[in-house]
Amino acid sequence: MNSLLLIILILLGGAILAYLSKRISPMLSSIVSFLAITSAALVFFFLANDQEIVKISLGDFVLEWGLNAYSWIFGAMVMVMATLASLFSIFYMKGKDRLGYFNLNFDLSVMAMMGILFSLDWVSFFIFWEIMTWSSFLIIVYNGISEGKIGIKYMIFSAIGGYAMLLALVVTRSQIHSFLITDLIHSFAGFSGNMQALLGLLFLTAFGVKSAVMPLHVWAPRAYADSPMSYTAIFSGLLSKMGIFGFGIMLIAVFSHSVDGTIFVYREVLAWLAAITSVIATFYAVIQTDAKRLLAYSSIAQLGYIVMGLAIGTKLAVMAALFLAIMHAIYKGTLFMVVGAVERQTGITDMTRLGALIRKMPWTFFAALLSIIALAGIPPLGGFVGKWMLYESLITSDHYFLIILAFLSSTAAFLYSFRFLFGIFLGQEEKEFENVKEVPFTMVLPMLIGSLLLVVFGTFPGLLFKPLASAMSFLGMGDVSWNMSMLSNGWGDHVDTLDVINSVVIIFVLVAIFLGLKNRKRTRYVSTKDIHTSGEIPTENENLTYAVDFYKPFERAIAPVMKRKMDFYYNKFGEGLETFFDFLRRVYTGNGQTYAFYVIVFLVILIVFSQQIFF
Amino acid sequence: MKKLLIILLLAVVGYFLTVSMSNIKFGANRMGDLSQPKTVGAFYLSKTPGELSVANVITAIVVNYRGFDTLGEVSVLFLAATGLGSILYKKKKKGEHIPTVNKPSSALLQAGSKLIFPAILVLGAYVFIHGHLTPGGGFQGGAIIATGFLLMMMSYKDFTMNHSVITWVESLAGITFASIGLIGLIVDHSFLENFLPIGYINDLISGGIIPLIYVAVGFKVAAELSGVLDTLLSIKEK
Amino acid sequence: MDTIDYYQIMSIGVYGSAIGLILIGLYAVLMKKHLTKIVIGLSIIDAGINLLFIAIGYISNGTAPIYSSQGIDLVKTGTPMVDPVPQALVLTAIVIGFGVTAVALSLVIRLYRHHNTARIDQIKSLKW
Amino acid sequence: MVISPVHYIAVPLLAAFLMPLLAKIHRELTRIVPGLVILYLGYVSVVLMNQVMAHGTIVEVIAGWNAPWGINLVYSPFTGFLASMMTAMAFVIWLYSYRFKKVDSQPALKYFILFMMLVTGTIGIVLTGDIFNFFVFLEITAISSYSLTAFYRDRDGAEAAFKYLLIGSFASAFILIAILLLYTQVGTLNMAQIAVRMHDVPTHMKITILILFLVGLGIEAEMFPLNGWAPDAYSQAPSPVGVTFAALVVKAGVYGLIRIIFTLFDVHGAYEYLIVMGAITLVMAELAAIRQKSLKRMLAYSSIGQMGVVMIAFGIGTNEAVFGAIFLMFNHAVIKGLLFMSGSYLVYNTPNKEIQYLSGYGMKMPLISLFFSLGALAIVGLPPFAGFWSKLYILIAAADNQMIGLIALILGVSIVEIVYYFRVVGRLYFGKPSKGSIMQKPTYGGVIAMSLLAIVILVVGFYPDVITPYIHNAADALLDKAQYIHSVLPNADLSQIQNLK
Amino acid sequence: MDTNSWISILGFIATVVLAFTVGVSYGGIVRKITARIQNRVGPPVYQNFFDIFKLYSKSTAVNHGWMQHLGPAFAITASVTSLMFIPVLNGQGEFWFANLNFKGDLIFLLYMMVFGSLGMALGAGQTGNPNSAIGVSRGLSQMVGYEIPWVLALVALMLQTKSTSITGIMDYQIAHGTWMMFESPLAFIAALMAMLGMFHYAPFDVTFAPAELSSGPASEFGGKYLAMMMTSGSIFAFVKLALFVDIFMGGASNLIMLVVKTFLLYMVPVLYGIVSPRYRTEQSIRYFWGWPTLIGVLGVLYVVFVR
Repeated sequence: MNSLLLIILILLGGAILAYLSKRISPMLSSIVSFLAITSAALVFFFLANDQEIVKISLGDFVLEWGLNAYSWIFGAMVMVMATLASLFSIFYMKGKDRLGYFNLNFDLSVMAMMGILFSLDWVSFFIFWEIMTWSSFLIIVYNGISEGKIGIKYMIFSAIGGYAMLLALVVTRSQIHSFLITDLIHSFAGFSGNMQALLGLLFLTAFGVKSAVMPLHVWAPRAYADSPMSYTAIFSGLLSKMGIFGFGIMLIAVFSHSVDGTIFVYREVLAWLAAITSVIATFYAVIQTDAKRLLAYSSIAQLGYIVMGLAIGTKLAVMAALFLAIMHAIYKGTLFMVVGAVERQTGITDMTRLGALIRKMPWTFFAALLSIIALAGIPPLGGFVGKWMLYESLITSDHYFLIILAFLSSTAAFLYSFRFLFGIFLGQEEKEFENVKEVPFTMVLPMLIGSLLLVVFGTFPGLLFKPLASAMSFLGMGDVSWNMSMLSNGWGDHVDTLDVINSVVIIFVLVAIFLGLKNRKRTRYVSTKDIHTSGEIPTENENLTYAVDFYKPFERAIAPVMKRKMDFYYNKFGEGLETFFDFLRRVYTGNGQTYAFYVIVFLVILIVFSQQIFF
Repeated sequence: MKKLLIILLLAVVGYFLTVSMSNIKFGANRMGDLSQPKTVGAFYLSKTPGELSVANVITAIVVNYRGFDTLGEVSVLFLAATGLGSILYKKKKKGEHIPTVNKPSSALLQAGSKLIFPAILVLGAYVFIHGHLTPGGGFQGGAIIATGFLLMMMSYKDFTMNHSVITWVESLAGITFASIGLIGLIVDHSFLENFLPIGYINDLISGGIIPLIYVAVGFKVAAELSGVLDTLLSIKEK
Repeated sequence: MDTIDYYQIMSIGVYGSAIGLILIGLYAVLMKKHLTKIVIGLSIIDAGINLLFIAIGYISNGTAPIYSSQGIDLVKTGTPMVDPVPQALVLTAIVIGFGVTAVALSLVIRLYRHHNTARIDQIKSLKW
Repeated sequence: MVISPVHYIAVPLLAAFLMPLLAKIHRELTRIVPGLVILYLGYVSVVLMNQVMAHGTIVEVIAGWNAPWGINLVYSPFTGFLASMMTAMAFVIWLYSYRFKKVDSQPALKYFILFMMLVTGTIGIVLTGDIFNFFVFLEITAISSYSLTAFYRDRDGAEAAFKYLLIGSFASAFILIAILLLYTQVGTLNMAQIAVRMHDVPTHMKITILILFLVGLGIEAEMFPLNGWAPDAYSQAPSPVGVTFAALVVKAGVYGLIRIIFTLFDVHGAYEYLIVMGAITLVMAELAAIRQKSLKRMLAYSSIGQMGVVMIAFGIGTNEAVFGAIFLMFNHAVIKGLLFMSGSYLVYNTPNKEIQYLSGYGMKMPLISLFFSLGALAIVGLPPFAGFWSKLYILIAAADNQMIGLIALILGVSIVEIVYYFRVVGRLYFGKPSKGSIMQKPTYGGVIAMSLLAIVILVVGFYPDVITPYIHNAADALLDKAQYIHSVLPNADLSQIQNLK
Repeated sequence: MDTNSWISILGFIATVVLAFTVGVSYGGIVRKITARIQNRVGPPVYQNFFDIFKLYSKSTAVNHGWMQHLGPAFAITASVTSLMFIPVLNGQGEFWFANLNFKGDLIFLLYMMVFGSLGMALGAGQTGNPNSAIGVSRGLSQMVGYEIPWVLALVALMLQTKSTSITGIMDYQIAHGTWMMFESPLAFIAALMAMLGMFHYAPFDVTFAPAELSSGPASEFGGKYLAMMMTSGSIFAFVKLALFVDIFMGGASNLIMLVVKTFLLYMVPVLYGIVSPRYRTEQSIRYFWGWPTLIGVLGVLYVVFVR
């Protein structure tokens, strides 16, 4: 049997089985879901190859699925992270209602993502795209937070994106009479300027929604934050990458065949939008008090970098973007799992109330620490590699002001990175969390695997460069040179990650040895109340926690930028529309005679204009 | 203001209808040559005597050529009666009788009604039995019979229609119509097709199934109209 | 030529009254507030249309389309018969009109029961 | 007895006349007999569809008079498809309405008679090849609809029915005048014959007649601004009747409209008229729907909106577009049926059938909520459900005709649609049901009916090829005017027939 | 291990010692100068060495967990690693202080320097002292402020020299026989203004603000931890100065030049600080996003359009 079809069927079957097995035991449902994803992953890694083509004839359309270097890299990312997330999910979701419903949609989302990656034609692409949309919608409303408004917002924006894509693809078909993605790639350059502009705009809108680019991002923060965390791990980590996947196809493969002015403008505008997105989102992340929201905004910011890289479109930039995309999937997945673990153990994710969990959940903290280091882009972990390449590509391609925005955003990212670690794991102990324990092993394991991957890819980025290079040459960027641990830019500057990691590790080990030698005598492990307070002994109830308005000064400094959220304008717009609709529907007055009157009026209009309408 | 607007609108509609009708010359012969009929009217006029032996062409059209319409028409009546019954349905207590009129009518009317009622029934029956020969037919006859019942209902405070009988009559009449049609389908492969000898024109027994159907229609119409009147009249004023 | 004038006058009379009936009916439906009057208006429209139907079937000097004796030869008699089809159609239309009127009246009764009024502009609990 | 299209009409009529007598034998028979009759019609559909697919259009002559002299029924791939679809939907609705609400035997008898006649009427509209017969069936449909709308004898039902009747009477008046004028011009009532002779009719008369038809049938097809009655009737009629309206009655109206435009007339501008009016209908209906508080009313507006899309697609008039339109008609029947059925159970006991009381019903009524969600996903055209394919076909057809603005309009309105459907779906799946909300346990018939529809949605969604061959033939049959005329009138002169699309 | 390796390791140790010595001495000199200006006698210049060695010799009694240990370790690791990647003296022949400098990339260095701050911040965070948290919050916020003009200045340099590595920029200066501070003066001014923030002297000393926060992040550290923090601070000071000298002032060809240039440079924030009051955090952020940023932008535009 064809392994691609097998993967989709395993996931689909897993979804249905998970739904049904809930009747036997809720736990079983989660386990079934995990097993389905794991076996799909095994099939993907050991059986799937790019020789396989699935052709399904549906209606008048032929759906074609296949695997290529570009989709393989995304597929590998999806399969690994989805496996981790579903493993995490088993205990995270234990004891919650409607697990069948949850696991059904979880598996369907994963299936849809794999489907998107396998699609060689736009119809199957769109089908899976929309399956992904509604299955994720159903999970967003699963938690039932905020009266469904966020679900609707998500759905509206997804619909805008989805329908933009639908419009684009039917227009494409009317031009080239084919739904194959490769056909679009080859014939795009031959389209008229207006057609290029239209299609470009539509496709970019479509993918922009999922990757939360500036004016289309408002659904994302709450949607990420309000879903169950085991799902957000793939929602933020992977679903958004489908937008990136699409951007990759569009910006690299399709647009590169066109040197038209509009497309160039699109690229620049998109890059700027992405940069602004990342700055604003970072600012919002900084002022959040809820860990989930913080990570949600952070995701938007990170996606901004990735889109920026793709929009710039030089080899280095694309490589950086794709590398960052993978890194983001890993560390953001891990971080959302961390928040999930904290939420499961303490019941809250409010950073103003949490504190000092490092003492209770050291492994979780360890995973969080590594992921945060990667997120902040600090060497030597994986995040740095991506960021470095991105900055180098920006500067070598003369985007000197974009680099400032990128730097601003990534510097401000240190603020929330610290806030996240500090708010949850460090700081003062809180009484209500005295009895918190570390999460079970099956939850720790995926987080640790995630952080391990970050270390590995930070040291040997070449492990990823290799498939990325072949993916990029598949997309038509020609040969891309890469090195196992050497980063280099177009001006001939290098960073050797192996050197970096060597020196960091050696120095760190030396310092640690020194510390250990120095510290032979056992020190007393004291509570966080036992601190320097200028001679005063704090009482039990004294509040020593500095958590509320953590970055107040910063907030004050950036206040002019934060005055109005984009949300505000959308809400106003929505209200205006609804008022208008309300006004319009008053034509249905409820009086039967009025309706009769309309009929006569309509008749008279037709009579009067009959010569104009019919001939 | 609204009145003016509506009058204006209606003026446009009226003008429109007038202009349309002005193209259709009143009294002009649009049927064309009867010997080589091009229009249905001409066809019916020329074929009826020979092929159906029915004197009244309209009856031939209503019952045979366009018998399907008539079946629908009968159903419409049936539906109207049923719908009326369902809309005005009220659970009756056993033995309860709602009088049609509050005051008993005068003795003269009562006596006169009694006298004239059988005559009306006979007239109605005559009209639908001779539907294929003379003007009139099932619908007209049925309507006449229903007026007889209306007269009785208005004259006598405690005149009641037997609902069971009405049901039986209308059902059987309807079934007859439909069955005759289906027999035609079975015998001659065409619904409502004549399968009886057509006889001679202007005989009472002629035209094959046409008189049969018209009698059934007559009964049905009579029963349904009476039923409708009964339902409408038996509503208690608030 | 007298005959032609006669038919023109007739056409104005017959068509005019039919169209007039339709318009009167429409006016009643659109302007009258009482439900029963509206139903009457609908009936008047029907009547107008039926009249129009009969009118278009008429042929100058035509007789009723009923054969009076056996074996009549149409061509020989010289007196044309009017078009029978519109008459047959009118028969159907009348019956249908009756059915609609009956249902309408029953609805009027229902509405009056529930709303205690028969003014159409006061019966609009369903709107928008 | 040879199976023939006339069974669609004759058998239910016979059964309807029989039912008052059967009711005297056993009360349950009044409920069972319609089901059996419709089941039989289903059998007829299967047999006839196979014949049609193999040998082409069947023309059934009534009373032995060949066209154009007598009335005939035309069972083409198109009409046959619609009739079969209506039969199937009628069966499902029968299952659903079987003991839907506890009513006395007498109203139950009347309900089922009216329901069966409604089905007969709509199928008759589709099958008949005679314009006046078309009118008669339209009236059968109309009168049974009026009666059924007011079936619960409550205040709002009667109001809705009266509005429906008022506007419906206008429709029949206009259509009647149109038929009258048409008869004076062509001297025949047979549609094929009319189509042949239409060429000789003066243009201004053509337009006059067309306008009257368009207004009259526009009312039945729920075209804005002629559709004031529709939301009221949909929402106040008993739920199975609401389903019937959406699945059968409005389809018949649209059928009439397109039969007039596609086959009878050869007037320029009619297709564009369809597109424009369809677009206006779509926009107005969907905009009205988004603010509805009552679930059934929302569904009603949504239904109107979908009919707008159908009209647009027919107006585009190419083979793909017509294919998409017929597909959408089918999908709409199935999906809106499911939505009405499940929606009715959801709001069964809520005050004013309002959406806001539905919080948390997903937990209390999991199956019904699942059905509703499935319907919602399908109706807005999300893959992999049935609604997606029809939407895709229509959009492709529009794109092939360079109607990008139109596509944008349809999609933009679809977003509105998504908003109000997902509002409900979202509400179903969160929160807790308020205290005192009583869940109505669905009947077995209802569950079976909804399951059948859900299965159809899934099957067509995953494998549209089960239905597309029929729809392809249907589209071809509708567009091929000459073929239609030829099958009815084998000797007709086809040289003057204009095919505008 | 061959000889070269041993030499590199010796060179590495020598660099660390040099950086440490210079950094700590400058600290002492600053204390002395401050005292003089404030009309005090002040501690001896070598006081800081004493302090550090004394602190190293102390043992610790209490701890708040392993992050507190790791914090200073991170800091030292970061500072020493950064030092490794900086060309202390220009010219490739000087193997004593060469280390890994040919791989020293500006962007990498920017991030490496943050690593130290973050480690310290985390260590401070675990102690649970609110003063530390406040200090960290302020420090990080302020960093967002001064990074902008600083990066703008660097971007101007990179664009002009078409290189992102420090050696590349130095080679450019040698090849053109000029200093970057004259080549793109606007960038230099912007960088200089940013540097005021980097050294955390007044008016940008809210982070440690001894009187307010009991020296902020460091308040819970004592003994060797404090010593390590001071060590890393000193090395960082040297790293920043050396970097500045390398990219703006043509580097130093020998140790004397190095000391002179760095000292002169160091005096800028010191002297500016001594006469300044303390800015609030948002004030300093606004300050950095005001004139320095504008000058930086002009500097970039100057490079792009004029050069």
